[in-house]
Amino acid sequence: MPLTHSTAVKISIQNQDFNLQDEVNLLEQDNAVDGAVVTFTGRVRNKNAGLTVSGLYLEHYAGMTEKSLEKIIIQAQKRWQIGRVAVIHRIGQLVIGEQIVFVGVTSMHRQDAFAAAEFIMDYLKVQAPFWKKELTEQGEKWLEAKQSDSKQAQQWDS
Amino acid sequence: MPLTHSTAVKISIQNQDFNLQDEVNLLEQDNAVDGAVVTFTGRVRNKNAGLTVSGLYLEHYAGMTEKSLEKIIIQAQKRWQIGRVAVIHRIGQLVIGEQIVFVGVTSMHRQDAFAAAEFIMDYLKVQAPFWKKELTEQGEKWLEAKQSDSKQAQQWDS
Amino acid sequence: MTIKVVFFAALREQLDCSEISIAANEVQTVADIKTKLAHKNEHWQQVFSNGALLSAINHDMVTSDNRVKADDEVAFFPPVTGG
Amino acid sequence: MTIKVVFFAALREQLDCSEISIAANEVQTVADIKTKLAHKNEHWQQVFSNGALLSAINHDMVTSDNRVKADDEVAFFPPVTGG
Repeated sequence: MPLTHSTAVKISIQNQDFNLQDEVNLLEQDNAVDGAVVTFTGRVRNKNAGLTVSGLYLEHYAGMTEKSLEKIIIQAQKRWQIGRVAVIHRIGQLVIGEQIVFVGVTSMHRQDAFAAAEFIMDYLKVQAPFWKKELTEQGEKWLEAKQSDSKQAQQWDS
Repeated sequence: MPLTHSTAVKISIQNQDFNLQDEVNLLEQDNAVDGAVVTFTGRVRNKNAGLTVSGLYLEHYAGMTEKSLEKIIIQAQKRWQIGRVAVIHRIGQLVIGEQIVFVGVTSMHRQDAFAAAEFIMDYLKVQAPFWKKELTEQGEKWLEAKQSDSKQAQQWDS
Repeated sequence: MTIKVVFFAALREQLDCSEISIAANEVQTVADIKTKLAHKNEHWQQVFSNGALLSAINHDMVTSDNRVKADDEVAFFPPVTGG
Repeated sequence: MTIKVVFFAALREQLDCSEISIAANEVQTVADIKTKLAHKNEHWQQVFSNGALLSAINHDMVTSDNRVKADDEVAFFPPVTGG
């Protein structure tokens, strides 16, 4: 579905994988003013807290997820001059190396695109209701939230 | 060509387009430690300094381009804990909306990937020997360097 | 006149319950709901003694002193770990 | 015993020249080369009066007081505009 200027924000919570080039093309479709696109992609790592991880299970709170992401994006739009934004987060079962999350931001100015993409990721990490359960050699284990993530999000207030 | 740990840097000056998903997959191939990937993509805009632009011609100084990009990447590797880096810059004739430049950085920590990718772009803008000639409604015109780009690069020194 | 209360992730597994309904006239705030749930039995009491739990009303993150009313959807869950 | 001097982008077009060879024993620094080139004729003099021009020796950006020697490749070009 093409993004128009009135629908400059795409939020998708999905099981299936995404393709970076397709997402960036969508962000830039009929959008010749924004010369800069910054993306963040998070992948399933093979280690966490010293344990070998074989995969992840991702749960979310449908409805609140979308609402919290919308609020984060609106904050970013107020802070920086950005064009379009896409946030994709996968849920369900994922294996090592698979893509988990995508944030893409376009702008006329690369500084704004970099800042907004990092801001959205930092707030997604502490405000969007997703939970990861790791499948490790010692069985299933819900991930603990990291204090470093809270600090990282708080940095934007200073 | 797969990137190995001993060849964690890819620099490519090329005429042909690139595919973001392919580049990110290459950066993450056999690289299960780096869960974060940040990319920057620059595209040909339709306007510059009030003139409608129909396309670009990109020239570079072969040999010096690669050397200058290597030096920038080494600086980034010293400053941040990053994994792999890819820089692709297209040369020759490009039309509106086409991809010009790609910077991709992987890391265990998203902050490092964001900072390094932005740093590499900021220095590429002022140190890598590329020149753009714009094809506008008023004919061909070499782009003037922007002072804002010099200031942006100098910021990293403070 | 009820309030729908939902639980997620580790909390849902610990309680072995994803949703519960409580009478709206028995509680005024999120804290009241927590207290009421903790009084169900020793296990629930222990689970709700976790000070790190977060709460939301109608999909907005709130603190314990926020007021609740009939037909609200109140959620409790552990700190989030997405991204 | 020569030095290869190369020009790029707008500078190359203004000079209508992409490469020139000069005797190594006639110059000691990048500034010497610039002065020598500017003395070719009025047009080159005007083009090289542009203070914004950048220079490189063997693919490394340098300033005008850098020394040059035989077999060096010296480049002059306008401020870069890639990315």
